[in-house]
Amino acid sequence: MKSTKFTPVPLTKAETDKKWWEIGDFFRRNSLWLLMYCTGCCAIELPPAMTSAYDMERLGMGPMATPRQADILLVSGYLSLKTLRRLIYTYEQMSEPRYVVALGSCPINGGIYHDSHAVINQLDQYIPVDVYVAGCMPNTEAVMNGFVDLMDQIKHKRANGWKKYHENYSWYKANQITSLGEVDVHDEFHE
Amino acid sequence: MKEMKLFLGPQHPGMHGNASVHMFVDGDIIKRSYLLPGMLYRGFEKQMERKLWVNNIALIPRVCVPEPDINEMAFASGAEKLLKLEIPERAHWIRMIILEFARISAHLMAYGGLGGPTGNYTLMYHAHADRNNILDIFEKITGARVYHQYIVIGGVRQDLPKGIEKDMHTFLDSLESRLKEYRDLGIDNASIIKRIKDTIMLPAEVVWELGVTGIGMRSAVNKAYDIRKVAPYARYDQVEFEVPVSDYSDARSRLDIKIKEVQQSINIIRQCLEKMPEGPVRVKPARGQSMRWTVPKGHVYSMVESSRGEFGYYMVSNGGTHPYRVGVRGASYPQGLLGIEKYLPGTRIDDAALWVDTMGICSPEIDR
Amino acid sequence: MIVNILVGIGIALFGFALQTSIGGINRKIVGRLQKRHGPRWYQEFIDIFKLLSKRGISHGWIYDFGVIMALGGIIATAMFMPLTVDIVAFKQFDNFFIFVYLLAVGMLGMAMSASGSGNPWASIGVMRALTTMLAYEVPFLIVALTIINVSDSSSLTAIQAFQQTAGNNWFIIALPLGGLVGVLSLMGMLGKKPFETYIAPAEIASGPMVEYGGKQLGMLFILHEISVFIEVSLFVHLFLGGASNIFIFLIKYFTVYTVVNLISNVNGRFKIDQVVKFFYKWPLLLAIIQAFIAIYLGWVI
Amino acid sequence: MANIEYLLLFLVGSAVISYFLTRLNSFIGSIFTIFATMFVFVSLAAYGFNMNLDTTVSLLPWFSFSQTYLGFFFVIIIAFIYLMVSFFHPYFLDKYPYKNSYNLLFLLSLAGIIGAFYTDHFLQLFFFFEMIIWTTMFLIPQGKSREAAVSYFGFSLTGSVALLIGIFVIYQNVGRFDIQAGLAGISGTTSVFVFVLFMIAALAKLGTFPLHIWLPLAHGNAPHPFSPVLSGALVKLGAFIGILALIKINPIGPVIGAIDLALGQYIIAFIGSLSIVFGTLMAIKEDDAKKLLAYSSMSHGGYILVAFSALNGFAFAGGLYHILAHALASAGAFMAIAAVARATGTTKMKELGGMIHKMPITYLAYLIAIISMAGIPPMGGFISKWLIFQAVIDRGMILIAVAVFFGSVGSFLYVFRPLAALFLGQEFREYKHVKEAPLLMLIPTFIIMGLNIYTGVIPKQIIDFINNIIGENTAFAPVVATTFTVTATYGTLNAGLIALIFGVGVAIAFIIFILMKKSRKVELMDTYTAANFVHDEHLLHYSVDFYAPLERMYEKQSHWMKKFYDALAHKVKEVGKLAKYLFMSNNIGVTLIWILVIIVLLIGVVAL
Repeated sequence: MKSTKFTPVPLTKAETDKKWWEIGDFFRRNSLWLLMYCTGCCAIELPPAMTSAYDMERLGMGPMATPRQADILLVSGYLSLKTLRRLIYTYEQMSEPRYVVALGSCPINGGIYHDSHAVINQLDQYIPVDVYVAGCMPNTEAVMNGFVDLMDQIKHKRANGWKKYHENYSWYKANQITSLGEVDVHDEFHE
Repeated sequence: MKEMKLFLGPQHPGMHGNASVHMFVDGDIIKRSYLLPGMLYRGFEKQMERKLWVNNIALIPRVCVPEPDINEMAFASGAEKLLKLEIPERAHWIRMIILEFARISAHLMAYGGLGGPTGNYTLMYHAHADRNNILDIFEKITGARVYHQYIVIGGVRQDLPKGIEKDMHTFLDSLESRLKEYRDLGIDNASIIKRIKDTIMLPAEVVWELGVTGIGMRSAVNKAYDIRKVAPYARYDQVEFEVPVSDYSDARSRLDIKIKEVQQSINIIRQCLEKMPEGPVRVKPARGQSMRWTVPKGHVYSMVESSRGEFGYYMVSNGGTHPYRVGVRGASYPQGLLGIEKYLPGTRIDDAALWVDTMGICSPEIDR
Repeated sequence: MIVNILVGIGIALFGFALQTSIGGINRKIVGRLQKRHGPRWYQEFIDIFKLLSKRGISHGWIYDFGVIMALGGIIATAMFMPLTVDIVAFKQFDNFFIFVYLLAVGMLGMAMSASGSGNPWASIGVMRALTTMLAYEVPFLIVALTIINVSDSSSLTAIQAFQQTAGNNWFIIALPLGGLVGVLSLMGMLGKKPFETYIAPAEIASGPMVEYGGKQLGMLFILHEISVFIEVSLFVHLFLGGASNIFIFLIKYFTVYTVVNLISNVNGRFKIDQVVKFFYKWPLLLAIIQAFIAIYLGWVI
Repeated sequence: MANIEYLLLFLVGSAVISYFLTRLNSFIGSIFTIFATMFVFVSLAAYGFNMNLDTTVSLLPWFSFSQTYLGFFFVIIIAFIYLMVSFFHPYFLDKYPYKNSYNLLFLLSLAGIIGAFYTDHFLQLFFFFEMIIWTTMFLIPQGKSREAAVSYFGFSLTGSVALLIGIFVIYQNVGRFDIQAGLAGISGTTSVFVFVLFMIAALAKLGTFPLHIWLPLAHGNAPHPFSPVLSGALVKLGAFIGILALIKINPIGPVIGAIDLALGQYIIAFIGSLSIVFGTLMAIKEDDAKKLLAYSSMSHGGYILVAFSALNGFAFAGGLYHILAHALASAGAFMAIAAVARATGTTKMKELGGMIHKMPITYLAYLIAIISMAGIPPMGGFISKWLIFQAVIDRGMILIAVAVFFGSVGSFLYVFRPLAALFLGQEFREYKHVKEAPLLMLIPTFIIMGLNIYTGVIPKQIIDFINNIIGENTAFAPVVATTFTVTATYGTLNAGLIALIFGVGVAIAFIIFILMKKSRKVELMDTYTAANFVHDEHLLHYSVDFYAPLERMYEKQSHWMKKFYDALAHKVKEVGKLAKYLFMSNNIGVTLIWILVIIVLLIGVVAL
């Protein structure tokens, strides 16, 4: 005779972790904290997004002071080599999971500085980017839309840039070293 | 003596823009400091040599982000001088309106920026809300919020849209009525006065030594040195306005002058709207194949008054389709790059962010 | 005993939930002040749980141990806190000094952990936090001395009961100068704006919290919410006559926190020495005058 | 049956033995010292608690002893500190120039202390006092500076002279040298005079406000293992004299109506509060960890004075409890600093950093000590401060309350400084080789850690003993205490409950911590630097001028004070120069001869 007793299906540890992760995703996408690193011009469209005009806090977003606290690394505009070195350093300091949102045309293909000798053209050669917001400069609406897109990606588990960074670490590292050389910190300018 | 090193920027909430102030600190007093520039370097002046004169109009606003229109104005008026081009009367007035709006927007941003270092975020939120209205007006006029590329060689890109005067008047009236509120929240706020009064002093010697212009200079040496007065461009000689000065340059007096200049800008825009004639707004600069027209041989230094001081372009043409050499005098270069080493030592780390804020340092302008 | 401890844990949990929601509501209210909508009222819960779910970094054992000690100290403090005259975990042991000094354990744990991260901004933040504490505690303790002397007990429930007895006023009315000092000290304790020197993002990059992320920061947020709960309830019990039932407590709590928060949001922040000068000028003088009037002359309204 | 005179003779004898043993091998000599001290401590503890120590045997002619609860309270604390410190000797002695005599002087000073607290005769009290002063005076300069010893001697001399004059005044009036009878016998203006003289002696020994110059000098420059003794034990002699003066003499004077306290007591309380404030402020400024703790001793001396001058049962109990708690806390802190100093060779905070990663147990010892010192539960300092607060509030001493609260919060500031600058922060590369202190040094560290917690959790036994003292010396009502609680005017403090709840809180926090994702371990140098790269950990360590903004506020105001003290110090130095001329030579034999001469002379005086 078939037992009518309810037997809970034991979950493996991986499955439990997955469940917890999904719950965590809800919190993570509703509380995205930005790291304000004004790498370039597009930072100027962030104050309207943060302050009264567009009020990013509605979505649970806010600026944070240090990379440790932040969820999103916001690349606002073109990246000179000197900045890129610092950007990677900052990215590696952030807590996981971490997302990268790149504003403007410059991180995508160099934008208006595509032929400059001091500016990199493609950011995703160096660190994984989850959301690009194109435009020079992107409107505040576009910026906000980028964040909403990121939330959507987190919801559908597509914001996996930080995992990619772990998986393809050697590739990213090789690209970084090709462009920047080894960071050898021995004096205060360390270039 | 054992020292500690602190960094203000590039990734620091107290630093606007991508530059780093390195501070050697004893206790909490800054002993030595210098600005580490170069993080925004993108070979700007070199790039300009590679672009057509007309293409450069698209590039130059990016020299300074908070107030891009002065670049267009300086570049366009310089090119016009080289071309010996007379632009239509109406274009002059429209340019003035644009420039003054840009000045108000930059001042509001800088004044609201006071909210950051002092922690009064309400002030910042209000200032940015008002600034956003200006950006909306810009969007209506030019189609873009920040980089307008509106002031072009030969006038302005297009005429003002219909009915924009009404929007402008509405905005100006509301802003003027709220200036007192800004004072109350900012420089007249008892808790903020403690932070900004009689501190963060800019001595007159530093002004003379470094060649600081703009509000930094006018507040320190009581000298109404304003390009709009001493070498008027556009039609600034036909409008009435005052240049507020003071001889005591603490942070408060500098911010006070900022607010007064906002008031003056409002007056200027009103006069412009009143006196502006009808007519065409643009002439063709020169003859040439498509846009590859040439500019006669020569060199010119064209300067405008930005919200941070004298902003100039030194342009050399060898008669070709591209500029031969363009040099930019960034307004915040003296007080930013050089000044950090002069005036920051001796102050406290509490004040470092306020220094950067009230001196109006715009880092892309330093690096280029 | 077990029951008492459970009640205490319940109070701590309640305090956490209460302050986290009221903090969220206040963010909305402040949002209106700043011409915007503000976040959802439960935003702070989301923030905290998100932080707990993240994978942070650790700078060595003291970095973790300090956070645990800090949160433990604060939870312990909250467990002693009475909500009303009746709802209290350890009747007659809710001594005023326990709150002042057990709070310090939390402060010490946090300071240790922050300094242990080896970041100079964090150490500066800790320095400022401790200096601010030196500033606001002395006037506050003098007023507390007056209250204890007048009400003849240092137990918070007894002080509440004293104020609720017919014929006695709330201490904010009975000791008006002391009440003023109490409000100022409360703002110092909560780190509200003129005295918010130790977070100061634009100056020292959020001070002690500079190195925290992930669960450690989440725990510090919990710590912050509970300590705000402790400080505001302390004010309610000492000055506003406590509460005879939970609704009155909620109303008083909400009012105090909102008023303080609104004052905070139209002010800038002082420098750290200005904070010390401020507290050792008028509030200390007023507190001493109040104590003289109340204790020696017996003029208590 | 243990006898006090046996103990004294034993100590003097073992002092001589240890001299020769140390001469052979400093390690063996130090181990011998440990056992000698341990023997004395165990005998005292075994017989003293119930007043079973035999004082009747008269081996030493002219010396008479009696035992009191008050004396035993002091003696057991001090002997304990001596025992704890003696564990440090094997590792430190080799560094000192006259290591042979170190153990000798150490044991002799212990003998002096036991004698001083067990005697019932004023001149013997003075004799033992001098014995302590002289022996310790030669111990101090073994550290770094002779100037410190001179200063210590100068101030002690002031105290001794005042004490001696006071004793003679009593003798003149009462005709007896007996302590109890003598103090009871005086009255009127004489009592005021004696009160003032005794208080000068107490203040000088306690190192409180006007007579505190020697304290940071001596504490800061004394040999590292001797600083705990100085701060934890020896300054408590001042508290003993203070109790004699404040409680026993109690001169009739104008009574301040509002707080119902005699003017004399109020003035002493005021001096105590000045001492608290001044000590706190100076400690906040200080850069040397040992000097910082010395100033903290000064501030705690102020608490003790306030407690005893409040003339209140709770305050009296609080003061005695504070003596115990501070002795433990201060000894613990000094011993931790000594362990660090042994490993690194410095106590300057600006030269140190990140020691926690090398010396975690020492760090814990320091942490627990400072928690007690700052008066935070669940350590002993909280209970004593709480009792003192009760009395201050009860009396309504507002101005003194300001100082008491200020010192209480301020202590938090200054004790945190060594914690942050010395133990926490960046790890310096020059100390990479440093190791944790050896096991023998960790034993006392653990014991003191345990006792610091014990005094803060289970106050019953201590309060009971203090109640004995209260009953013996005063008419105050005893303090009510159960196993875990202490009850005072304004409520009950449940120390055990606080500790329990604190444990519960930490457990909850730990569960939250352990449930969540594991952290990624990173280097100390991988820290937020506003996205700049750093290469030198020294530049990232915030230790110099830690409280710079606060210090700047009273830097100018304390200037005139500094000048005054400089002038005073100059005068003291002149006195000291004379002493130096007479007594200080490089030959230790000369010193010993002088000591012997003085002892013989004093014995002669006593015999008369």
